Amino acid sequence: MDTPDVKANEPAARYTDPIGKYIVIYLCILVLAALQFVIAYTHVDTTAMFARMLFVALAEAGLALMFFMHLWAEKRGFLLFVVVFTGFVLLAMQYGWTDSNRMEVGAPYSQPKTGVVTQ
Amino acid sequence: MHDMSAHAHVAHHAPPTSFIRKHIFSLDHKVIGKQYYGLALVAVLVGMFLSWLMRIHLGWTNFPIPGLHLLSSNGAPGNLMTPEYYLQLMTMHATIMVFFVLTTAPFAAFGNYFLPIQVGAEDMPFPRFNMMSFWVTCAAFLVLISSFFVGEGPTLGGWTQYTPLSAVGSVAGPGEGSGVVLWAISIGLFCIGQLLGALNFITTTLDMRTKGMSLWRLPISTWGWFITSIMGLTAFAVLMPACILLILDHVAGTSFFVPSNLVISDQLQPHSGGSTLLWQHLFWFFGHPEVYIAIVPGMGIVSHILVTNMRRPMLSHRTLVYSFGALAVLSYMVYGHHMFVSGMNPVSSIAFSFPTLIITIPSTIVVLIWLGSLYGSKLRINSASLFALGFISMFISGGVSGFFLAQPSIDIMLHATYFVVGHFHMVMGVAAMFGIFAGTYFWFPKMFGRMMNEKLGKIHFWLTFVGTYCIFMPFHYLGLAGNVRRYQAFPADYMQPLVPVHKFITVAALLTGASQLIFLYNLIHSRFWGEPAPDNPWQATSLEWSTPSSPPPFDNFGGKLPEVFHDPYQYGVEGSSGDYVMQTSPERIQTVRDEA
Amino acid sequence: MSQPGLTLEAHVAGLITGIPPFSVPAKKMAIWLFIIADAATFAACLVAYGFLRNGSASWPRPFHSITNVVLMTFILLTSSLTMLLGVRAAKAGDKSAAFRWTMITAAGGVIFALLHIREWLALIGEGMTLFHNPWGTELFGASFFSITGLHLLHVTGGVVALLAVGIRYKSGRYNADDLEVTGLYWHFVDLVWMFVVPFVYLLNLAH
Amino acid sequence: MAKLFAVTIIVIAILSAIPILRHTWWTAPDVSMHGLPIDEQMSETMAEAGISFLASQILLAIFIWKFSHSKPGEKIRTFPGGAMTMVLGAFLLVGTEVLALGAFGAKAWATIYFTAPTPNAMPIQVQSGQFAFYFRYPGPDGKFGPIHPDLISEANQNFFGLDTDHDPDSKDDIVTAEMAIPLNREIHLLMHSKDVGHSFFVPELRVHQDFVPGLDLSIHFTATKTGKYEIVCTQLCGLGHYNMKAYLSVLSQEDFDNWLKQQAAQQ
Ligand code: HEA
Ligand code: HEA
Ligand code: CUA
Ligand SMILES: [Cu+2]
Repeated sequence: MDTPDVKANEPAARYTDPIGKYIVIYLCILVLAALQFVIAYTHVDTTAMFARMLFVALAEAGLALMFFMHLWAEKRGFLLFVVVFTGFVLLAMQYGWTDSNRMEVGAPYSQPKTGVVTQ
Repeated sequence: MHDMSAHAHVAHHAPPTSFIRKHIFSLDHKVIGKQYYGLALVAVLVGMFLSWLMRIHLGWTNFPIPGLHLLSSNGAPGNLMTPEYYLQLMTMHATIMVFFVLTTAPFAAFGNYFLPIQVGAEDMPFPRFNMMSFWVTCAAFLVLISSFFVGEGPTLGGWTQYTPLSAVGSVAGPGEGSGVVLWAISIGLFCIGQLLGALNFITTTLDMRTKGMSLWRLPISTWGWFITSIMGLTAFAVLMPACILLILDHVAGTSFFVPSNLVISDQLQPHSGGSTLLWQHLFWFFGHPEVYIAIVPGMGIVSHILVTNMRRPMLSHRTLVYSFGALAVLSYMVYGHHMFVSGMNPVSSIAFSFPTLIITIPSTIVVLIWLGSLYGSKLRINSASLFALGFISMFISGGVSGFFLAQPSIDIMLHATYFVVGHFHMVMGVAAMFGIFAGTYFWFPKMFGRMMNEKLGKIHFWLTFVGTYCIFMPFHYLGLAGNVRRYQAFPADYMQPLVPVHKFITVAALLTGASQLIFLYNLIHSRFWGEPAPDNPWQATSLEWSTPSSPPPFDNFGGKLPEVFHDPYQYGVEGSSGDYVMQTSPERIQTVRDEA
Repeated sequence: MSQPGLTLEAHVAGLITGIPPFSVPAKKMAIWLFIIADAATFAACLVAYGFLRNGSASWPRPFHSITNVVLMTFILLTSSLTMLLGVRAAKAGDKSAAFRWTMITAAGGVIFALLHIREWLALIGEGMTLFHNPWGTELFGASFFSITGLHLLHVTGGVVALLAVGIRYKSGRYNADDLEVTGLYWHFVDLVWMFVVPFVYLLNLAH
Repeated sequence: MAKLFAVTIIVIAILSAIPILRHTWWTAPDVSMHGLPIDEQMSETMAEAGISFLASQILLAIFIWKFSHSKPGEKIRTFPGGAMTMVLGAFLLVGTEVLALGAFGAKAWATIYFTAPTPNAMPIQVQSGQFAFYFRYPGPDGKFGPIHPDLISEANQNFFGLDTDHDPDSKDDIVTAEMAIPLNREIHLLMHSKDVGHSFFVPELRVHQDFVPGLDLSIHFTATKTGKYEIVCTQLCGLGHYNMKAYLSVLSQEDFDNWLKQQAAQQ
């Protein structure tokens, strides 16, 4: 019998895009990176700044992932696997934040302070 | 049959000639699998030995164990174990068992040996990574063991190493010095080793399958290893930085996990700003997937063995695989169930409790599929199938006790008691171990070319099955009565009446432990003097039984990769070779299909 | 299953072959898996940092100038582009161009690392160590050095990989696919930096 | 062999259940106001899990018994309904079972942890350290003096790091090594650890809460029966972990007042 379908084994991402496309993406990423620096100089509170920066960083990373790393050109199944799996794991890591908030305010169910003072 | 050159672009290496390449730094997945098995065997003997010492101490606290001072003159002056030495042994017992036995044997050892063969590959795509994976794991084991001999001995913080106890150093008492650092280095190395292994397992399963081997034609054991390696990929990747931060806290004076204003041994500690809950979140984010990493390969192995011995396909192969997948997904969402009363936000407890309860559904499906497949089967009883059936029984017992712990309201009474110890020994210390035993009796002929002694195997099974129930069932009762774990003695008034139960458990543990020597004898004796094994002693269908010899030749299939024509478990059909048709047989048959 | 044989097995096994479901060859698959694991590692570090920063009463904001980090970011992002051009050339069979671009990328990595080390030394000169700094909350130094250190380690590893693979590619031992795989890793290092810059530097900018 | 195995499984399952049914070893009787839902939750779970446990073990045994002795020519058979039965069974039976219990359990948990103590709850502070608990009562002024970590010293017997010379609130604070509480009075327990993690576990009171270094936690409970109980530490805290315990006396109001006076006199 003949060998397995060799074509099917070949990667979908073929790196044949025109250089111009890469440069456009590169410029987009540069602009987004610059945007982060701009956000850093706006006067908003840390939480809002964090949220904006996260948003921009995700956009940047998305561009890099899809076009620099050619995920967009891979099979959709692979794209979904990488994005959904990684996203899920990273999301599952976020369970702890409420405990971080409690580091300062103490437990949500303890009203009176016990009187520990920090020198 | 098609030519191997189809796969020539990956991992084609010639058989080694030198002794070192053949047996030590071997690139052959089969040798590496055996090396992992050997490592697990050494580790389990150490771990079991430690558990004997612990048990003797718990039953008869003032009984001097002859010769114990030779092991550690500080830890056991006059052969009497000190409280800290008990905890040190306990920590080492757990670490060795969880990491170096339960992750290595069912996953790395059997997986390495059989996953490439079951998918019909010559080897893994990255044999060098594979070799490194083993040697890094081996180094991790040596680092861990070395802590017995360095400084004040191994760490006493338990396998969970809760901070700040584990992060502040020797001020917190003996067993918190170099032992912790060695522990963290060892576990960090272990993570690297398993990451390398996981890369190989996943790529082998996805890219190295032979012609005709679609994903749904993979045996369930392969699915078990595959899903486990996906879990391992991210779980170990989180534990490793956590260990590095712990080491920094310990030696570099940082305070990631140590809060401000601690007064230990009347000294105000220099640390500030860290969080102990952060360590718990990071550890359990790894820790819970880890326990499924320990059980899913066992489930796969047991399914594989059961099918062969039931002489019929599973009720539904696919449902089993989907359930494994569901376990893997859910295992990332439940980790906080270890922290219900640990000071975690009590709202999170509810958020973690429901996924934990839901995880019983896929587990139940797995158990019911096994039971339903038994119905109407033509069950063969041999050592392997006995252990596989024992696995089911043990998994039910241990799983049901997990169902109590999953509810925070009940966990108030059961957390940190022997109920938890009973729970996890049932699922992990026994069920998963039974997976290893079943795998050993089943695959030994293929791995070593000789049959194991069935009679000894059955004696071993009976003693172990009854013995482990005698050890671990009473743990649940102790827990209900409020017996706290990680105690080297039970001075509390209400625990005193429970000591006789501990004595009973100790006797059972020693007897059960002793009966493992039968297994050891069987293993060694059969290795050299067992009856020569035929190529397919169990009349099984999957690819590992179609290799041209036992053990398989260097390239597994003797120069010709097999071609696969059937679903993995074509039992109960009229084939030319009897009631089964091998995956490689080009015979036309009416496929035995599952429905769901 | 009910009775054996609901369907007649299609005998032509070619209908179902062992084609990789993602059509991603082994090496590329392996690097992607490594990237996923590494993403979890970095995420764990960043989450730990955020957890502690969020839980601290005050957090130092000692960075006055962004010149250095802008420069570093620009160099790293640009090195991603040169990497891409290298891989593209390799895929098109232009060996010497591929080699040249790869070396340029490696040079970008070296410059990045040198700038980074210079910055570290400056901070250490200001009195910042792993467990102490002149601005208060001690965890600042610990988290800064551990996160940027981990990243620097990746850059260093990347440079070594680029040099090794590049040279072997030139000598013909490695092919374009190997270069592509190295490139994927390099882009990932770049991608991580996109998160390190805002969270570790920009959020701690003095106002 | 198979029959013997089947019988063994059944015998083990039944033997395992007997101590549970006979309560040979069982949770200590509840003496708390909030414990009832916990105990109900426990017995519900025990009943449902017990039935599941026995049913699945016995089913396993029966199948092993029946299907291990097939004759050579016999055909294999399929469970009625195939895998669908199993999946549906798991989802419907176990699914509803766990979700129902989960909902009730969540409610029980919420009544304990999501409620604030009543304003007239009596505040008591507990500090855990290697390897002892210390308790502090605010004294007549009803106020706890501040804690100075740098003053904490076992050697000087200043367990809480109080500065009685400078802090007026600290002067009348009563520090004890045993805990006593009045009957039927809500207690607001303020918990902190001075060194590593510990835990506060009183089985009879259905109270179990870890001390988290660096985090002030509090719990509240009411005892409904006089008696002497034990507080044990359940979080691994070092070599003395096994021996870290204290007594908790639940006294009538009168006895409690006397006890507190006595303790105050000893300060
Ligand atoms: C192989 C390892 C393994 C496995 C598979 C499991 C499986 C489960 N575990 Fe376990 N667990 C551990 C290893 C494991 N665990 C370890 C090591 C610890 C302690 C760590 C430490 O603190 O040191 C622990 C601790 C632990 C805790 C924390 C206890 C505490 O510290 O207070 C909890 C709480 O929810 C829990 C729950 C569960 C649940 C719900 C399952 C479920 O997946 C079980 C599902 C299975 C079944 C339910 C059985 C089959 C089903 C039926 C027969 C049908 C009918 C049954 C019912 C309706 C109940 N486990
Ligand atoms: C896989 C995990 C595993 C295994 C197998 C065991 C096996 C045993 N354990 Fe272990 N144990 C743990 C994991 C395990 N344990 C963990 C995680 C803890 C928690 C520690 C902590 O609190 O931090 C613990 C704690 C623990 C305690 C509680 C300590 C305390 O809280 O104070 C006790 C007490 O009796 C105990 C006893 C035993 C006994 C008697 C055995 C055995 O001796 C039972 C008899 C042996 C067997 C049934 C099989 C042995 C297998 C083979 C001989 C061959 C296998 C083949 C190959 C690997 C190739 N263990
Ligand atoms: Cu305090 Cu254990
Ligand atoms: Cu868990």
